[in-house]
Amino acid sequence: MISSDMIMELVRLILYVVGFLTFAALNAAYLSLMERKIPSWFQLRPGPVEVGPWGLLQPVADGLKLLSKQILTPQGADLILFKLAPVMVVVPGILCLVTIPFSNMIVARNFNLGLLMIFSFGAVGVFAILLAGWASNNKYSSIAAARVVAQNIAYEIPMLLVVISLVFVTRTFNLHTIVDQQMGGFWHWNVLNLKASIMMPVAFLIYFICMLAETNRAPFDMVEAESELIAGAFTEYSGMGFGLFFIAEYVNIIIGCCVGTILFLGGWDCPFGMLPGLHWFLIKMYALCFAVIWVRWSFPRTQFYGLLNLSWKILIPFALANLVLTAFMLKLFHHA
Amino acid sequence: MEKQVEVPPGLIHFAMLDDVLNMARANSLWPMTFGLACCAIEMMATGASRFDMARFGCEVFRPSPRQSDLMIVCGTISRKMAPAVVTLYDQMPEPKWVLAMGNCAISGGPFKFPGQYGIVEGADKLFPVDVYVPGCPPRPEALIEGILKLEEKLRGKRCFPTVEAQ
Amino acid sequence: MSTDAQSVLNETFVLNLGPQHPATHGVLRIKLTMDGEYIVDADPVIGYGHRMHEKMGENRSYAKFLPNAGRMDYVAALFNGHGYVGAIERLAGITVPERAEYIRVITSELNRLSSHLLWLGAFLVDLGGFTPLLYCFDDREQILDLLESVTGARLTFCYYRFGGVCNDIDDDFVAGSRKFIARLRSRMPMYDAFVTKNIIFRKRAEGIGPISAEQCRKYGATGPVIRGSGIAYDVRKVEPYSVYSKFNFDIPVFPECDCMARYKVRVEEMVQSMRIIEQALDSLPTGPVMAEKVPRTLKPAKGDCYFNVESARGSFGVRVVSDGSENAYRLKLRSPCFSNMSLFRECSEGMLLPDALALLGSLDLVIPDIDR
Amino acid sequence: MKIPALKSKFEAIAARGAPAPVAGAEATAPIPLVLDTPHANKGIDLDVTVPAERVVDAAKIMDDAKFMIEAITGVDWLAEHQLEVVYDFTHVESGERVAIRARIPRDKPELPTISHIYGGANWHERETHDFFGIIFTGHPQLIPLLLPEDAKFHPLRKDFTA
Repeated sequence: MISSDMIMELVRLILYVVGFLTFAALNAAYLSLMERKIPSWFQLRPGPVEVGPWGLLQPVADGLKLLSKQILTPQGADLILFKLAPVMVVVPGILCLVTIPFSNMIVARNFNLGLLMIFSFGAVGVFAILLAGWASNNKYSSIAAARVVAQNIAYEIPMLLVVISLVFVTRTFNLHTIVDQQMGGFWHWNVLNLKASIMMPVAFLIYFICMLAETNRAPFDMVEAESELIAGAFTEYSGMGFGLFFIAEYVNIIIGCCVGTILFLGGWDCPFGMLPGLHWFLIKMYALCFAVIWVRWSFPRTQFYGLLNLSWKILIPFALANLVLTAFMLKLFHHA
Repeated sequence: MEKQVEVPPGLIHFAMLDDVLNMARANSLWPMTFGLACCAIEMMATGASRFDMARFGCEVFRPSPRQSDLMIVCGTISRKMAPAVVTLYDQMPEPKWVLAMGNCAISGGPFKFPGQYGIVEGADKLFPVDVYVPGCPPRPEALIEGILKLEEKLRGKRCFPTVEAQ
Repeated sequence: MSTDAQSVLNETFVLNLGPQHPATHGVLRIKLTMDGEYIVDADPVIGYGHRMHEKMGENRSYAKFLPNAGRMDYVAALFNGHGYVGAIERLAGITVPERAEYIRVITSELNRLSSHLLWLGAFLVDLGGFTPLLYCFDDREQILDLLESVTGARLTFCYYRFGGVCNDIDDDFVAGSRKFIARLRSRMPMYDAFVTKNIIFRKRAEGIGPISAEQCRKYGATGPVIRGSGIAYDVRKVEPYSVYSKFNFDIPVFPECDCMARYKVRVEEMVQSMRIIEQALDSLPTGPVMAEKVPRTLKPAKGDCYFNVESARGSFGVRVVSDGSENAYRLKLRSPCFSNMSLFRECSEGMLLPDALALLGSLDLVIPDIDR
Repeated sequence: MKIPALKSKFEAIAARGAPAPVAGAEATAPIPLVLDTPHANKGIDLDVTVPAERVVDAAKIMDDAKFMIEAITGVDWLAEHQLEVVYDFTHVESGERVAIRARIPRDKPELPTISHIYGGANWHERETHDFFGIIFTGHPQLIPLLLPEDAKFHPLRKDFTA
């Protein structure tokens, strides 16, 4: 009994899958180019310019080269886990994209629990890096694997606390609804929703810091601490195995920035209440991505204990305070 | 270390695909972060603002040999270091290239004398070398020219103009 | 790490850091015995860059060894040249014309600036910040342009000769040096704002890697390491060589003994170097730059002597033993990095790996200088 | 400033220990030999020659006077069939330099270590061992430092051929 609805649904599904894969791959490729171009502007140099016009073919060349590289498996590595880890790190990242509303119309699946789904899939990536580090049979990778678990657990907590306090305000996990609530200009956005909690800007800052840490970006790049652990958990990966980690890193950044845009910056809403749409969403998201890259090239790496101290001694107390304050203010002023 | 796996030659060759792949490889030579001696400083200078290797897409210095395509042997290889250098070469995945930077990596340079006990007289005593860049140390321009020569070797033709000496 | 915590986790493993590792600046290898991320024992294994300089000093004539001097500590090559020619001049009793000494001081101090700039960038790379390196290299290239115009080399300078220098400096060089100093002066506040005041940098450098004054004495650590531990030992002041006694400059000393103190010493030294260069340029005498009657083949009389210069990394010493022939009988090169590095094992005990790498970076090591 | 006081201390070493007769060596200078040397010509202020077994005492004198260890090196006197070990010390405040020399026969190149007094001597002694094959008795880790781990040769000996 194949109804036309089911066929339409199938077509829609395939279109979205193809679309998301393209989106993820293109973003990873061109963010990696931006990762090389943007710092080159900070650093008084031209950056990649010779490969294609303005260096635009650079990611293509890199991708093709990585695809055609030999894939080495180190002796003593856990074969199955070693090969599984790069896949495991990319798949949840792309799955998260399913529930993100890019505009009023463009959303693959409008779940009621979209926010929860993103955070639960986001947690899987950590295990993939843990597996990669452990399966590589390399001491540097093992240290990096141990670090990534400690780091992600430490930063998951303040991040979720911030998100919970936000959910208090929005009263839904549905990302589409969350954006809808913020429509009508930047003063309606959650980041400036001082009526709900006067600590909202702080909450956004905590979210941004946690996002940097969760995506293992500098100054919290303990996993790939280049001057300490060679290439961290990815030391033994060659060719596209490494390429997948590379893609996953940028996909995770994209998701982090998407969620930040949706939760705090009003999604596809225009700051001045005109012409809402996909373009505003992308502008906000890429602005956040730019900030991520900016931070990376401006700061040295923190120490590991500094990182944990920041989470447990500063971010978690602030996030908790924010949670309590939000709950209190909601009860007091909004009779929730 | 692990045995080097011989990469079997393809049964069928696609000329077009090979061209494209070689073009991609030539434009994405990721060198290994690997400094042996004096020349390493000039290698750093080549990556820095004035000369900027990044223009040609080869500034991605990978600290792990597994992710690098190009080994720039920049400096003297001592006999104590030689096994480690060979290991690093073996750890790099195919296809890989070696650029011998400076006289020491070419022939032992100023440290070669009768009765020497400490150095390997040239990187090509240990593994095949694709491009030799002479100098002690070579200027950054020379290293960039060496990388362009390697691109030329990969693609079979040169896509950047040569500058005639004045 | 406290002792009871160590007894609970009494499981150590050996981590081989190097010889190819991004933090070791070359071919240093450290055999680390680790307890988690804490270092129980760090045994540096050196010699991967051993290039037989001392053997070469014995089997070639004095003049033929000159290029070697620039290839030991190649980041600060002129100091090695200065130390070497100074020792031979002392042995053979050659007096150097005053203009040549002034030129030596100017070029040496420019070299010190370039070396410290390189260190500043490399130290930040060790701590995970890449961008400052590019700014430091930008400034460093200006110095290299100046030095290239007189020495003909960018890195491994071989400029000093027995009895003077091989090229006289011209007005362009003098003007260029003044212009460069003005430029670097204007950029120092930028480095201060972006590096010294950076909170992450401060957290990573302050209180990290303590080296006591007593340890410095027992291990012979010199240069910014000993001055970062509160001892004002600088060969330029304590036993002035060349014409350093004619200039007015301070020896920066910081008593905190940590990485931050060593960082501050080097930054302050850059300021002092600029002062010295300006004074030397102002009072540059005229005259020849090469002593007359220096024989083509030197044959110093039997005997030995010792000569020290303050290199960018510490006290660089040369002990020459002559048997009256045209080759040195024995040429001992005392490199500052060797002594500074030997401290590492004692100091890194119980440190975290990233902190130990910060300590390693703050020692400013040039590996072929250690291995010679 | 401290040099006269040091001089008498070094002379006291000789009073306590008679010079060891060196078999097969040519006539050597009386030990210890304490020489004032002009700093401007020699680069050192005091040139001391002590018997090989007294280097530890000499190092203690240097340590008490708060001198810093600068370097340890060897010289191969092939014609005299002897090896000389030179210890360089510097005072960090006054800049005075003292060189302590000890001569040992080439057949039995043994000398007590001073690495328990000066930690930095550890590496210098290992280097001297590498280059000259001088055995520092009591040294905690006398394995090749600059040469490969399995090196059996001593390149700076005058009769070395690769």
